[in-house]
Amino acid sequence: MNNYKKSVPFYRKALPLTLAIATAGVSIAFSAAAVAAENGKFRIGLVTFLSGPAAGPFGEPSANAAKVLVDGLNQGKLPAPYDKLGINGAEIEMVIIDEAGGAAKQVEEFRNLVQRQKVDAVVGYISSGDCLAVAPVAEELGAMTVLYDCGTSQLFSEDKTPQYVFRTGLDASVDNIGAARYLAKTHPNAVRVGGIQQNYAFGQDSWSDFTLSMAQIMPKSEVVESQMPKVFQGQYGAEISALSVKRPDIIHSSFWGGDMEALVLQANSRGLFEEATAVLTCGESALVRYKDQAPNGMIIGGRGPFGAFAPQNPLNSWFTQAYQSAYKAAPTYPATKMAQAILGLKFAAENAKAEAGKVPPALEMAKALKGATFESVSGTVQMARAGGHQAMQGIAYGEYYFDKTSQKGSVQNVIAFAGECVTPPDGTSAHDWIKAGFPGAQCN
Amino acid sequence: MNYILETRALYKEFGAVSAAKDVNVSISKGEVVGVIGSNGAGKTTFINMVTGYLKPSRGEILFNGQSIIGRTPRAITRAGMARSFQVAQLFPELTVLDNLLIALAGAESPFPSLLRPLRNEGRIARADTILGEFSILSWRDSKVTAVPQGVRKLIDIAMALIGDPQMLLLDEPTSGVSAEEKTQLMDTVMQVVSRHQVTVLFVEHDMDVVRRYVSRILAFYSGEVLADGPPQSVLDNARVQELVTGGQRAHKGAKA
Amino acid sequence: MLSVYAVLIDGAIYASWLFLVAAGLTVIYGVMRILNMAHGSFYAIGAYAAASLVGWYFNNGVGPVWVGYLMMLGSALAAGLAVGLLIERGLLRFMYGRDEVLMVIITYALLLILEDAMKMVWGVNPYFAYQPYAAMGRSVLAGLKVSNYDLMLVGVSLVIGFALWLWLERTHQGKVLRAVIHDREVAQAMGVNVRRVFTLVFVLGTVLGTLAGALTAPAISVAPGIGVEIIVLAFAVVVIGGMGSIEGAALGALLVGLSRAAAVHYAPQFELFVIYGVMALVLAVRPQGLFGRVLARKI
Amino acid sequence: MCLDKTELMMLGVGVVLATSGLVAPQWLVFLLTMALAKSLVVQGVVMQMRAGLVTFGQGLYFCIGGYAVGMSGHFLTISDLPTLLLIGVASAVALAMILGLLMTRYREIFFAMLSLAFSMILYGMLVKSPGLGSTDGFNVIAWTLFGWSPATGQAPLALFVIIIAVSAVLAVLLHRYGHSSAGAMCEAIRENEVRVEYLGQSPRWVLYMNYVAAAGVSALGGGFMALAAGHIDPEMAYWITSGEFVFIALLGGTSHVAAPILAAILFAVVRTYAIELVPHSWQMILGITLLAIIVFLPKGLWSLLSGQARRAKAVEAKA
Repeated sequence: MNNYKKSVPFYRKALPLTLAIATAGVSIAFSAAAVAAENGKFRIGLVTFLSGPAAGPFGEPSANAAKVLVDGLNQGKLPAPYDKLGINGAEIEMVIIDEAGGAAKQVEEFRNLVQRQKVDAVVGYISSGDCLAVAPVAEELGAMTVLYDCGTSQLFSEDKTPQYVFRTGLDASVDNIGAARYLAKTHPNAVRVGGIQQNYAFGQDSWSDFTLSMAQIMPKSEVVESQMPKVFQGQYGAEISALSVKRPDIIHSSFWGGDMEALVLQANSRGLFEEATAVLTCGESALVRYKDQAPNGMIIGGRGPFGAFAPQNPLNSWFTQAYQSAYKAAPTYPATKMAQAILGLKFAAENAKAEAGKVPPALEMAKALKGATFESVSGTVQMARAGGHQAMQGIAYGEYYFDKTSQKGSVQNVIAFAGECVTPPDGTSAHDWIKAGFPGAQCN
Repeated sequence: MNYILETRALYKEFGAVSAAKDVNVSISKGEVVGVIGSNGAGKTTFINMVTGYLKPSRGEILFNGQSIIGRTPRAITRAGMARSFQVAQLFPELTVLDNLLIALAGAESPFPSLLRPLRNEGRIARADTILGEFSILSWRDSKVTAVPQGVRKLIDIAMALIGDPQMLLLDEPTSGVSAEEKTQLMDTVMQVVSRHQVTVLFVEHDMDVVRRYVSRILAFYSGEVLADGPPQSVLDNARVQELVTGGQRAHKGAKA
Repeated sequence: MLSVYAVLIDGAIYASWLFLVAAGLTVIYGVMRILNMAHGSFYAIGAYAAASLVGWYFNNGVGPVWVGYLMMLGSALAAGLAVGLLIERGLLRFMYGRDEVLMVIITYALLLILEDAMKMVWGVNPYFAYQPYAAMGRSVLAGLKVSNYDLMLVGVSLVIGFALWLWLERTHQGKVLRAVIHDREVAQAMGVNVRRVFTLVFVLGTVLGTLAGALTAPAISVAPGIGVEIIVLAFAVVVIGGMGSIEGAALGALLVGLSRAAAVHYAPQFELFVIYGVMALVLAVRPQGLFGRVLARKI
Repeated sequence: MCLDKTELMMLGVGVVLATSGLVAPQWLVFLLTMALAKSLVVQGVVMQMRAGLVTFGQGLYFCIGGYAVGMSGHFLTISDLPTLLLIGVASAVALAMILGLLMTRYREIFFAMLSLAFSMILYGMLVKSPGLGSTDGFNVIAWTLFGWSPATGQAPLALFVIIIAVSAVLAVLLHRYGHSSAGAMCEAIRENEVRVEYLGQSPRWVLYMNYVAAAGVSALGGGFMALAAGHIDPEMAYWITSGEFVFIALLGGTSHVAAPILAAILFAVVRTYAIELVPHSWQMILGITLLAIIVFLPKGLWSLLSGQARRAKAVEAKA
């Protein structure tokens, strides 16, 4: 019996080592935690895509915008009312994290930011899944959190009584209600409607919001085709044929990034966008890149009064100029939205009851931002929805126009719709509001 | 009739080639039968059919009077027919002891236990005994990969024997073993199997080896049983000398 | 009726693209028994190389368009040769003879590395080199407007497929290759220089990968992650057709291409997993794939 | 049941970890919880690796476990942790019993690819289900334990203790399974299936049982992941996720039940810091690590430990 133990290896000896390594790991982590202590600076955790397909069109402009703005703030370069140094006089320090890797990992990283990095606020999140996952954690940890881009309508119906979570970007339903309203004004006779969306939550929601709105706003219109290719598929030959055989007048798409550019290129060169007018709710983010590959008259949006749709005001002209000089390109809508989020945070901190140079407690910041109205690069922002946690702003659409001589693309026939016109009131979901025929909407 | 193994009009074709033509063999309990025949004569095919690895094209196989056509190798093994292989079929990354313990556990129950350990005194003692019988106990705790060919052949046979089969089929027990080792190896094997009182059928090229141990010889040629009977009569059979033993010399020449 | 033609045309186009993507994978597996997860990265590298070069060419001054096409092929070839040689000589040859599944994992590691390497070289911003695609214009088939570039892809993949088949079936080198496929040891014994064959085949496979990427680049916007997206697709095609068989890859591509096109037109809701559905189905009926060989074990 | 020394050790490590949770910073507690949840899935991968099968689709059962927990919380408003986890395991086992009939016919690369196909089919279905939030997935409701619901901020620590307890018990069971006849038979099948058949055993039956068991274990990990992260999405079934599990399995090696746990923790720590220090090239670091492991430590990190242990033994012998 005993002697066979010889052939049983090591286990007995190995386990103390496991113990050793485990404890070692714990202690390492401890020391690391100790390093990231409070240092009097206003630490912002910035989360956006640094890798993956969303990094180019969204993540990078956002991160760049944040850098431009934070530098500007730390040097007190911004025009009033944001001319105070840093945030509330405290220098700003950013911790940038990659949003890639899925919601579960983002929850982990969020906890790391708050509990290990000891950031005073978190700004970020493009993916709706990440927003949904992070919100409850933010509430649990009492961490001031400003979501800048994700568009899911679920956010505040999941997080019913938000306290620390704010969203300065608009609900995706606004894009599509706005799109329908723009069509009613510009293409009142369009009937046959087709759509192509990336097959994931954002695409599916956008499509249902849009079709519902069309049924209300342009009752004569009918949906003739809906395509939902895999996200990041890149090749849309079959989808384009499927659409074109149905001969639609309007083609709605919530595509973004590389997929959108590929779609425009392929559909345009196959003549689809000559027969049908394309409506791209995220179209603005590639304004400078379409060149002559997009047809004039293609309808594009910027998910709010952002990017090319941002109004002229001192803040925006400073931002545009600063961004231009830093990155040799005009800021696209993700950049503007990021700037807006940081300005919102600064507004919150400086209107919270706290002595200058100090970082106010999260609860105070939250109270200050709740229901507030602050100036932004996109004009005036009212935190007027979701009990004062969701920004309400107008949305604008326009038509793409390419100038052969200057080789520059621009937006024309811009029509803006007021926030009250496209945003559901509190207490009703976007779907119900649309189905009910937009009760209480005030349109210009 | 108390034949332990009986085949009736057994045929096996691989496309055009026929590896078994009307093979009728009856073996009674306790016999020690040697099978001779040059390569491709159908010896291994015969064993593979009898143990269910190959399905015969036509014909009947009875084990203890029951048909085993279409049964899986495991079912036939469970019924009491074990075999060894031309190239030892072992678990190379495991120790010799574990190889035998697994063989034993496998023989004990078709549904191995999920939580009760493989190693228990009973099994280990049993494995040690059989390793002792084959006098390879010294290799017990070394990995199979570290064990020489001759020993592997013995382990292979030991694994077949440890389940106490009624009948044992040895497919060229001495292949891949140097000429000088052969006799010694066969002596060990035959001593053990006779001690276990198991009916044995073994395939062998070397006539001297065969002559030493068997009470009966089957001579295969291109799928047919050329001759069947006591060693001397078969080996003196003219056609056997012409086609098998003669062929063997040529075959050996080719090999060398 | 129109949509039936559409299904056939779209199916053919998509299938030929799939074949381009899968050819390199199946050649490498067929000879080397390596299911190369990094193949997607090769595709991406080819796409980036072509997109950046072609984009640069068209953005600086207007040269003749055909130069652009030459640049596409040239960049794909160069990138393929460089990457293929580097990886085969620098890494894989030390790994030969290892377990097939382990090789998959090795190439998986390779994929992780290459993905970031590409990010370092080309950044995260999409490359958009549409000129070769747009310049070809379009034609009308059965009332359906089709891009000539896509039609050209069909031609190219037919040529490549036929060339590969000829090479494998009709040339001496092909015979040598098939010898290696059937039995490495025997081939070695016959005096075939297996290492050289491996290098040759791996580089060939890599070039096929980069070529597929380069040919796709003008139609899409080349962004991080495009490689990862196509691996599983290519795997599915190769597995359906029977791993290592050119005819198989072709048939698999056609099967997937047509079923996907049909799904897009008639049942868009199934489009997303029609490919895996076909794969699971084929494997359930023919575990070794349509053209795969089963090797019975001799005991 | 009497525990052998290894098992006592593992339980000991569990107790130490659990108590250290009381003093460790919360982020670390959470990180370890997630790592342990993953390690459970990896246990499932390792179980099959021991039988010579590498699955690129264990995310299937990871995801099933997670969604079963999330959905029964969401639609059946069950919040009791053990019930939720049991539902998760049960649904995974049920599915595995069906798929297993097919999967056990395949080996090597084909097994890998088919497992991948099945998990990608689930991924596709989930993405196609707006009711389940499509790619966004949905949040998992807060759990309770036999009617007790942890105070805000307490849940992570409580869950940490629970998952340690579960992993420890499971480790003991898997340790026994590994040394049992069935466990040995799995290795035998990896080594030489024909011989196993000729031992009167049915390789398919052994593999089937092993496959189903592995599915259950992995689903448990998925359930814990859902409860810990509070959110689930189809990403769980994506092939990259499954690849990560294979990665961790190789990192640790298959020679000991504690190896996957160790590897998962190491992986989590390394990745967290890699993302922080080199946010743009942490994949590359993972890739290089993986290659290094395959080339220098083919039996995984654990072989380091065992190596040391043997040396320790040698020294002992001399003394």
